[in-house]
Amino acid sequence: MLNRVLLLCLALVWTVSVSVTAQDVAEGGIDTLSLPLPAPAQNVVAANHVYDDGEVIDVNWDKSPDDPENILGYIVYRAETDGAFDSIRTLLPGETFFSDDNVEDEIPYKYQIGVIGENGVSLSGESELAVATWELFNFGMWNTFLWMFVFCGSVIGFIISAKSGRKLYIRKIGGLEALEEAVGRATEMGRPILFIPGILDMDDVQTLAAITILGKVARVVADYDSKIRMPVSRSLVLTAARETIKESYTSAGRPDGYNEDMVQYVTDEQFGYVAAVNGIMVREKPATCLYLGAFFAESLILAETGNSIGAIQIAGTARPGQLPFFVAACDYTLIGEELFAASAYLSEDPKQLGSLKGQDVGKVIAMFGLLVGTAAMTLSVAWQVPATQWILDLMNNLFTTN
Amino acid sequence: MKTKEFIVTAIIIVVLLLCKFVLPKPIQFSPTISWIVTILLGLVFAFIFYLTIKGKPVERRIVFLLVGISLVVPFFMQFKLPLKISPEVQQVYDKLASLPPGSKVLASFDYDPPSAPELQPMAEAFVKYAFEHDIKIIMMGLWPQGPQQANQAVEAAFEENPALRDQVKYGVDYVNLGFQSGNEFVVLRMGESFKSMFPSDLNYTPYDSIPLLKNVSNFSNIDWSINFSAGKPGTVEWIQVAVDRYNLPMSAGNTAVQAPMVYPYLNAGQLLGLMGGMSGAAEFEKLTNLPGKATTFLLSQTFAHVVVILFIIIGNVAFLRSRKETK
Amino acid sequence: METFGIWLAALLTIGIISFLYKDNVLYKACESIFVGISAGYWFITYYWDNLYRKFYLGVTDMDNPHRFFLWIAFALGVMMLTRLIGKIGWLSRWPLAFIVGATAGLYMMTYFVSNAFVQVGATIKLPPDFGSVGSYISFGMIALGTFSGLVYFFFSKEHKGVFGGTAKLGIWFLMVTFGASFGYTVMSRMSLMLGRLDFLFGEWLGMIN
Amino acid sequence: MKREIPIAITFIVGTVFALAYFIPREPFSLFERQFGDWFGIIAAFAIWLGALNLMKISAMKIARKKPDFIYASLIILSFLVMIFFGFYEGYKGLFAEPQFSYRDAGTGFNWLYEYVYSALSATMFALLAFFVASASYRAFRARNLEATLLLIAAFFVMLGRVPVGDMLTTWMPIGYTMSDWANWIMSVPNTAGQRAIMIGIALGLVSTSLRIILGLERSYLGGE
Repeated sequence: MLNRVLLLCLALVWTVSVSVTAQDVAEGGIDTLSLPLPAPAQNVVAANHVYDDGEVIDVNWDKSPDDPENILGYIVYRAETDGAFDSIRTLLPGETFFSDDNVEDEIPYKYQIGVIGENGVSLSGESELAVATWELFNFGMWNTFLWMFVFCGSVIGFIISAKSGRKLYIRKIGGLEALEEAVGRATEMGRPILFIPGILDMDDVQTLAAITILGKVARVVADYDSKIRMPVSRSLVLTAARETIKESYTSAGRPDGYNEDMVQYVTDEQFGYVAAVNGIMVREKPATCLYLGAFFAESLILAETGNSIGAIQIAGTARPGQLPFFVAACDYTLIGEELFAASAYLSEDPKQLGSLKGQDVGKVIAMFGLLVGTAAMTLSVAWQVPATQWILDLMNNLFTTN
Repeated sequence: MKTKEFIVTAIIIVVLLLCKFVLPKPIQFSPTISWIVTILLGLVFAFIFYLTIKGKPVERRIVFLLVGISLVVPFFMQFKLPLKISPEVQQVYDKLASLPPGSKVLASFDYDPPSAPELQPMAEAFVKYAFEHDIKIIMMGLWPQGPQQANQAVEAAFEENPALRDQVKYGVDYVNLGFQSGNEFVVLRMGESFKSMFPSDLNYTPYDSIPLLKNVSNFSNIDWSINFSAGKPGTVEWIQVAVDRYNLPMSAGNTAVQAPMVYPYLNAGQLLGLMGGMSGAAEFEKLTNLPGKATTFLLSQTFAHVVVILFIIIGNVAFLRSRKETK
Repeated sequence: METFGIWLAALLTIGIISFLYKDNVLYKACESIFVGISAGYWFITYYWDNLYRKFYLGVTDMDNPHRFFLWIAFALGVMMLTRLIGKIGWLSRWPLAFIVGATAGLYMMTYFVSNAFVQVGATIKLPPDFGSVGSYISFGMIALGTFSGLVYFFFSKEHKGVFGGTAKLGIWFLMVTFGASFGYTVMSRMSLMLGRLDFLFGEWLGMIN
Repeated sequence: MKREIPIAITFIVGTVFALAYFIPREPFSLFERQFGDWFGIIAAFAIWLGALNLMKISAMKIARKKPDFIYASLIILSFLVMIFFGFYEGYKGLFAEPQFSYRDAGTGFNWLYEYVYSALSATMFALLAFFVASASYRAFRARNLEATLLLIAAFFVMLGRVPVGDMLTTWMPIGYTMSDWANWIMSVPNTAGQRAIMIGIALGLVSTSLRIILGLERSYLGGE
């Protein structure tokens, strides 16, 4: 039943559009006698847009020779296999490309381009039929997938091998070695530890890294029975940080030592937050300040104020722009990747350390790519060694997105 | 102590009120006076240098005061400065100048008033140039205040060149889509369809009834894009999503803080040209031949840089000397 | 109202700048107003942009085939509020777990592609203006700097011998990078102050031409 | 159960979102596009927690008559004023003809934004200019070779970005003046250093994300 109604509708549309098109052509035809039409567009090509959900057909054509002086624009016409052409879009002069995202998948369409002149429309030839097909997997990204697979595989592989008892060597990381000592000092002096997790929300991985480090720091704090102060600028961070500290106190066997007010929300606004943190620093004089997470302009204010109250400061961020100020004003700075390594390193859990080894595999891949790529490039450019060209092409294929 | 503070406050208020109501305006120094002021500033630095080397470093407040003075004084001076164009800015300009009339440009204003001193001059020069060369602009913002900054830039262009007011039509030559929250996810969805992210423009006109947007469904219909960015979300997010996934040709204007982080993308060709900070803005103003605020402030900027460098040098000379003595 | 606004803004501007002299009453007042106003600003922005525009308009839009999903987000948001009720506060871990998982999954890919994968590829690609000896040296130096920088971050080996030397070279490159960042930061900060001074001396006092 | 379900949620959501990158087909492509909305909605609920926390702390200060209770009441007052205008004008604009937004020029909310919020935040931001200068005078010392390199690079960049740098080096051959050096530093060593940092960060980020998805990092979920 439905099919019949549809057919009927189609037939109706077809009749109407045929008559309309016929009129257009007829009018154009009459006008041609007196005034010339613009030259038509050429080489209309329609093709499936690859690696999508079967939603788009791309149409390309060559400009009309009269573009842009003597034309008013283009019209894109579309038809199904045996159907009539419908105008689906009007474009401005200068366009040579149209993405038709209003297609049903698995239905073939053909396209035609009309050039609008003062006196009517001149039509191009028809394109070949094109079908929008969907693909389940974006094979254009095979190399990304490959490297991701190798990298994640090696991270997981090292974690498993660490679990089975293999000893893994990780070099000392200065700032992290100092962390326990810094907490200890605060305990001795009877002053709190200030923990600033950056100013971004939980949807930034630096904040996630900061929160996982917080877990380890809070554990040491709970063991030493010292105090931690943590003003935050995001409500979600507030929630996560409270859970984290609570868990650390519980696992240290002192759930009664935990207090909700250790973490406090200030405001989402960057400098409102910094102003308040400055106040806390000056009033409560923490012995140790930890700035770990995503920092922006506030890094300088925080580090300077921390300096003026004589606190031990350890900073870590993956924002290169803020690193100079931390490097200049803090005792230790975790640069970029070291921030992400910190929580694994601090946990001394072999499984976690395994993931650091995995990171190193990633670096080896990158370094290998750099080394082979530059060597091949040098040979092929400087001495025109022909054999290196294919290595170069291979490297380019391996490290280029489409 | 209290009386001293009271006196300081009173003096500041009186001076400010005098400036507001009594002083003839605007103030401009003649070249001779400009030189004298500059030389006086130099002498103050020489004195600080002497004090620091003698082991009596000056107070923080003196440093603050000096910075303040060297930023303000050049406002009233009239030195002409030659300016060299850096290749990154040239690239932005070349890209813009190569666009044929009628091209559609997507401009994202991802900043707020605090960063406007650096980015607004770029935006104004860009908008003016585009209007004068019949380049169509589609404006939007990933920051809530971005679209207002865009409107200000348009207003500035009209004020500068009143003829444009009649020539340039909203909806035909430019459109302001407004702000949409969601950071890079906004960009991601624009990759599929602009309309799904911006059902209407800033004035609540439906997307489909705006003539300029008739043929714009997603990035594939955009000829070039420019992004004025002061942080996150900004240029990096645009590159990660719009450039890397949807191949949008893009240039950017950044605050100077952000600029160094963007250079690797520039070198990788993910970004076509970059204007960094106020000096980048001044260079762009020079290229487009539309001098504005950035050109005016270049002198203050120069003074400020020299002052910071002098402070570093003074601090380090004293430091090296004291180290030598302890050895 | 505009004149009043400009005077108020000027007063607040001076109030904040007065902190440079000393912490004082005016500064503390400005700071508190700032905290309150900004918290309110974000509260309202979240409300209208997210709860109203994204959620309410989303679920009432009958053309939106995915409006069902928004209810999931709404439910997760409500779970967030269970923190206010002590007993079932642990339910707030669900939305947290959702956000953390989604963030991890999403950024894992975008960062891997844009920041690692493409950057390696770009380093071994010829720059467009390639040809002169100078450009070759630049090309080589970028590759060398990136390589040695990566060696610095390597965790599995002590920084000793040739390896240590390369790591040292890497930290030199990093330091030059930080220097460049520092220089640009100075430029940026000065520009921002210029903006404020322009407001005070230009817009408010009218002294600048 | 209190921990298992969240861990399972993290694992499933994380895996699906990561895989969605390679799968253009719905519903995978949809998840990624919708996450922004979801996150926004959840965050809009969460900010209630933050706002209530701020109010609670300020109110406690007032109740205990701490010396700075005036400032605490200023916080509450300005918060409420902003909220009032935001809601009142937001709803008024919704039902007005033509519609307007609480953020439009001419509203009280925008007035507060422009003359109070912007003025304060821009000035706070601008204070950094002074802190930078004082830090240069006191903190940036050529203690060792690394610090010296940092300072030299900063010197070239700062001078090269303003005309005075070129004016001081006019005696150098063309193409070797200060601004050229600055350009070179930016586009060669800076690019190399940034790239090393970026690659490192990306790898660290992926491995951290992987640990989170696999449930190895879960302290943020709290205990039983």
